[in-house]
Amino acid sequence: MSTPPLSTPPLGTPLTRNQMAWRAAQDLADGAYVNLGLGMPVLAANYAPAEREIFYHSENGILGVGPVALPGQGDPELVDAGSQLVTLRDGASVFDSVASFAMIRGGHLDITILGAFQVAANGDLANWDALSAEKGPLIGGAMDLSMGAKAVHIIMRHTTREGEARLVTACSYPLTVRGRVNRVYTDLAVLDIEQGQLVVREIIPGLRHDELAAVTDAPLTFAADCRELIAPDLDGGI
Amino acid sequence: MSTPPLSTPPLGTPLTRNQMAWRAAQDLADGAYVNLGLGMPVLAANYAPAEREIFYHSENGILGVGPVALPGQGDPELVDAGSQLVTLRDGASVFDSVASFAMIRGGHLDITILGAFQVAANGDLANWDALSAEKGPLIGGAMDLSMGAKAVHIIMRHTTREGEARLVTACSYPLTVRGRVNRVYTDLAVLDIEQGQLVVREIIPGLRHDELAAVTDAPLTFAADCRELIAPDLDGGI
Amino acid sequence: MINKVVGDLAAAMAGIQSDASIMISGFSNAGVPTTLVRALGAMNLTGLTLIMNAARRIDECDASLFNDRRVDHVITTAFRGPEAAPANFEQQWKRGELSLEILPQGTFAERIRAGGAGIPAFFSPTAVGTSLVEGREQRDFNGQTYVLEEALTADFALLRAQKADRHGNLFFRGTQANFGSAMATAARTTIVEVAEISETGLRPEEIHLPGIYVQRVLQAPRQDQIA
Amino acid sequence: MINKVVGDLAAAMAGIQSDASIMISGFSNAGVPTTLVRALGAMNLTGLTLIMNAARRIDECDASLFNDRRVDHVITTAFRGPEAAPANFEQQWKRGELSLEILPQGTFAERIRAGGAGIPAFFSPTAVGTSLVEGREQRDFNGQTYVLEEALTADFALLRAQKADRHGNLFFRGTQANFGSAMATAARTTIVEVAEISETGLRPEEIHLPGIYVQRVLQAPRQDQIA
Repeated sequence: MSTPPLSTPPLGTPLTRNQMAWRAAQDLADGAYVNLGLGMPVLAANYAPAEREIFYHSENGILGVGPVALPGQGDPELVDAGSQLVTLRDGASVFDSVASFAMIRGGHLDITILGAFQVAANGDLANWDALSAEKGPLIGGAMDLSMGAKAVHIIMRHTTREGEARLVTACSYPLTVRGRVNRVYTDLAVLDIEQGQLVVREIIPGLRHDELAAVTDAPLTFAADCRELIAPDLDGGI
Repeated sequence: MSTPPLSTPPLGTPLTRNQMAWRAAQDLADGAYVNLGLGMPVLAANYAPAEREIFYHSENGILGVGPVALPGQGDPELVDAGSQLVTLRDGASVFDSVASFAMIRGGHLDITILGAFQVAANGDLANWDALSAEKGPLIGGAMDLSMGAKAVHIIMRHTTREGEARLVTACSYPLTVRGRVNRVYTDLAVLDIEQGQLVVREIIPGLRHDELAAVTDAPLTFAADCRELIAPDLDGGI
Repeated sequence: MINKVVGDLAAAMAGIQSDASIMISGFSNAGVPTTLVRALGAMNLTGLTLIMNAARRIDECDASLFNDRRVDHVITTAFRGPEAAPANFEQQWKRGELSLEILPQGTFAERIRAGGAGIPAFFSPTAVGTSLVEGREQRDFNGQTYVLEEALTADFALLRAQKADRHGNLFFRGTQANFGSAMATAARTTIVEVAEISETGLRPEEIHLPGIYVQRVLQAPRQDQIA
Repeated sequence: MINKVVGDLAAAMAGIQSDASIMISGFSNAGVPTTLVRALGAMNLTGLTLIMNAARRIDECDASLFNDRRVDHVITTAFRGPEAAPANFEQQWKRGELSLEILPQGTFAERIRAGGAGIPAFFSPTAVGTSLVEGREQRDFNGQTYVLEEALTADFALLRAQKADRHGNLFFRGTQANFGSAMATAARTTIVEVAEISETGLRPEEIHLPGIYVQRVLQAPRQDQIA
C-alpha cells in the first residue's frame, strides 16, 4: 500500500498498534522470507513498502501467503496460522507441517516477527506461558520460529497495562527461547540487542532518555546516531 | 502374464534364474507393496500371478513401477533403481529419496526380495561387499531395505560357482543386516528361517535330503509337509 | 484387487477400542476429519490418548470426547479453549483427570514424522533453555545445545483430504495436509474421510500421500467444524 | 523483485572455490546436472568434497574431476565403476589419494534431510550389526539397537530439474527429484539447471521444492550424461 503522510502527534505520544507494525515492516528487505506471529506482527504485512517483494510464511504450510480472502470467497481448507481464510500470492507454494517446520528449524526463514510478554537484555524471549491459573498451555510455533529464524524481531508495548517493564534484565515468565531476539519494536522505541545490551536506535519525539530508562528494567545504551521514531498516521488521526 | 505349463525336467535339475524368480513371485500377496533388488529379484515382476495387484517400489522414488518402457518411448528422467526407463502403473506415485527411504525404514513395505552372497541360519544377510581387492564399495539401498521391510526374501543359487555353500552357519562376507531374512529361494529349495533354523519347505524332485544338506553349511530341518519344488518351463525348454 | 474405500462409518471406524491412541489431523479449520471425530465421540470408549495439534478444534467438533471423560491423555501443542473462562478440557487437566504432554508445533510434527520414518529419536534445537526440557537429555553439536526427542506413533490416524482413489492415494486441498500426511505414516491404521473418490484414480502428479500409508477411505461431505 | 534466474554458466558457478563441499543430485540418468558438473570440471579447482549417490555417474559426466585429482573426499553410497577393471577413481581410493565415506542410501538421504531441517543427529536402525557402525555410538530404543547418524550439509548443491520460475520454485519430472530436493535444503548455495523457465510462474500444485531453497537457476538443455 502507499505510505500515508507522516503524522505530527503531540510530543511523547506512544505509537499505536498499527504504527508499531508499520515500523517493523520497514525493516523487511526485498526478497525476504518472513513469518509473522499472531496479533500485532501479522499487521506488518499491511505496511511493507509496496516495491519490495516479500514472501510471508505461515507455519501451517504456506510460503507466499496473499491477502485475506474477500468475504464469501475464501476456501475453508486454505487457512493461515491465524485461522484466516487467505489467498496465495504469485509464486506461492503449499506443503505439510513437517516440511514447514523443517524450513523453520533448518534456518531458512530470514525473519520472524513475534509478540512477547517479556524480552530480556540477553535476547531471551517469553511469549508462550502467561502463568494463568485457569487456562491450559499453548505453545504453537513460537519456540520453533524463535529458535530457527535467522533474525527474531519482537513487537510489543514497552510496558504492561499496569505499567510494568517488559524489557527486563531476566524474564520472569517461562522462556520461549534463550538469547535469540535481535530487535524489539515498542510503542516508545526501537531497540537492538547486541552483546547482551539493549541499544536504543530510535525513540519517539519528546520522550527523554531517562524517561525511557525509567520504564525499562534493564540498562539502556543509546546509539550515537539514535534517531526519532516517527510513524505515519495509520489510524485516521486517532 | 499367464502361467506356462509346469515343466517336467529330469530329476534333480536345478531351477533356472527365471524359475527361481517365478517361485519367489508366487509368494507375493494381492495388494502387497514390494521392492525387488537388482538381478534375479527384479525378474519376479514378470511372474507374479496376473490376478494379484502388486505395487512395486523402486527406492529412487516410485511406488507402482510399471513395465519397462518400449524402445524409444522411455523418459530418461523416469528410471527405476536398476537404471531402466520404466513406466508407471495405475495408481503409481513418485517422490524423492528421502520420502522413499522413510517408507522403507519406517516398515511400510511388505516384502523386499534381494540377491545375496550368503545367508546364515540366524537370518544374517551378506550381499553388499564381495571383498574385491580392486573395486570400490557399493551399498545402495540393500541395508535399508533388509532392515526396513516387513519380510526379507532372498533369491540366490544354493552354491557358488565353485560349489561352496551360500547357506551358512555364519556369514564370512561382511554383513548387510543381522537376523532379518525370512525366506530363501535357491535353485534347489525353498527354505524359511525360523528361530535360527533353516527349515526346508520345498525341494526339487529327485534331490535327496542328504544331498541338499551336503551343499548347505548349516543344519537343515525338513518341514513335516516338505513339498516338491516345481516351476514351469520359462526358458523355452532349455 | 486393492480397494481401500469403505461403504459406511461403521466399517471406517471398525476396531477402534478403549485405550487406543489416536492421531487426528487438522490445523484450524483445514483438514479436520469432522465426520470421523464425531463417529469416535459416538463410540462410547474410554481411556483414549488423543494426539492432535489443538485440543480446542476437536472439542468444538465433538464436545462429548472431553465432556464424557473419554480421554485420559493428550499430546498436543495447544491445550487452551477459546474463551477467557476455562473450557471443560482445561478444567479436567487442572483437576488432574487427564494427563497432558505439551509440545512445540515443529517438535510435534517432527516426532510424528520420525515415528513413520523408522527414526526412534533425534536431536532438536527447539525448546532448549526452556522449562519443557528440564531434566531431559541434552547434547552439544558444533557448539549448540540440542534436546533428544523420541518418535510418536499411534494405533490409529484420522485424516481429512479432498480426494482419494481405491489405492488410498490422497490429494490434499489448500492447507489440508498439515499434520495429517505425517500422521498417516505413523499410525498402524489410517482412516481418511474425503470429499471425492476418484473412480479413474489419482494421477501421479496429484498424489500428495501414497496409498501405502492409508488403510481405509470414506467419502464424507465437509462439515462445519463447530457443531 | 526476486529473480533467481542467471544468464550464463559463469554466473551460475560464481563463488565455487577449491576445498568447497558440493552435493550433486542424480540417480542413474535422472536429475543429473550435467551442464553444471561439466562446468565444475572446467574450473580447475582442488580439494573438493563431493557428496553424491554414485561416483560413477559423475565420473561419466566429467572424467576430469577425478582424473585431474580435483577431489579429496567423497561421501557416497556407491563408489564402484561399471567395468570389471577398476575405474580411475577406485584406483585413487585404493592408493589412498582420496578419502571415502560410504553410506547406505537411506542413511545418505536422511542425513542430508537432517542437514536441511535443523536436526544435528538422529538414530537409525540401518547398518546396525555391520562393519559400518563398528566403534560408533549405538543405543537401544524399545528393545532394538540404533546407531547415531549426524547431519550432512555442504557449501553448494548442484541440481537438475525440469522447470523453474524466477522465485526459484522447482518442478521435477519423473524421478528427477531423488536426492536433489533434500540437497537443496542442506547447502548454503543451491544452483539448479532446468530445461524450462516458466515466465508465468509455477502454480502451487506444480511446485515440488519451494524457491526459498534455491539461490540460482540456469536454463540448460538436457545432455546425455555420458560425454
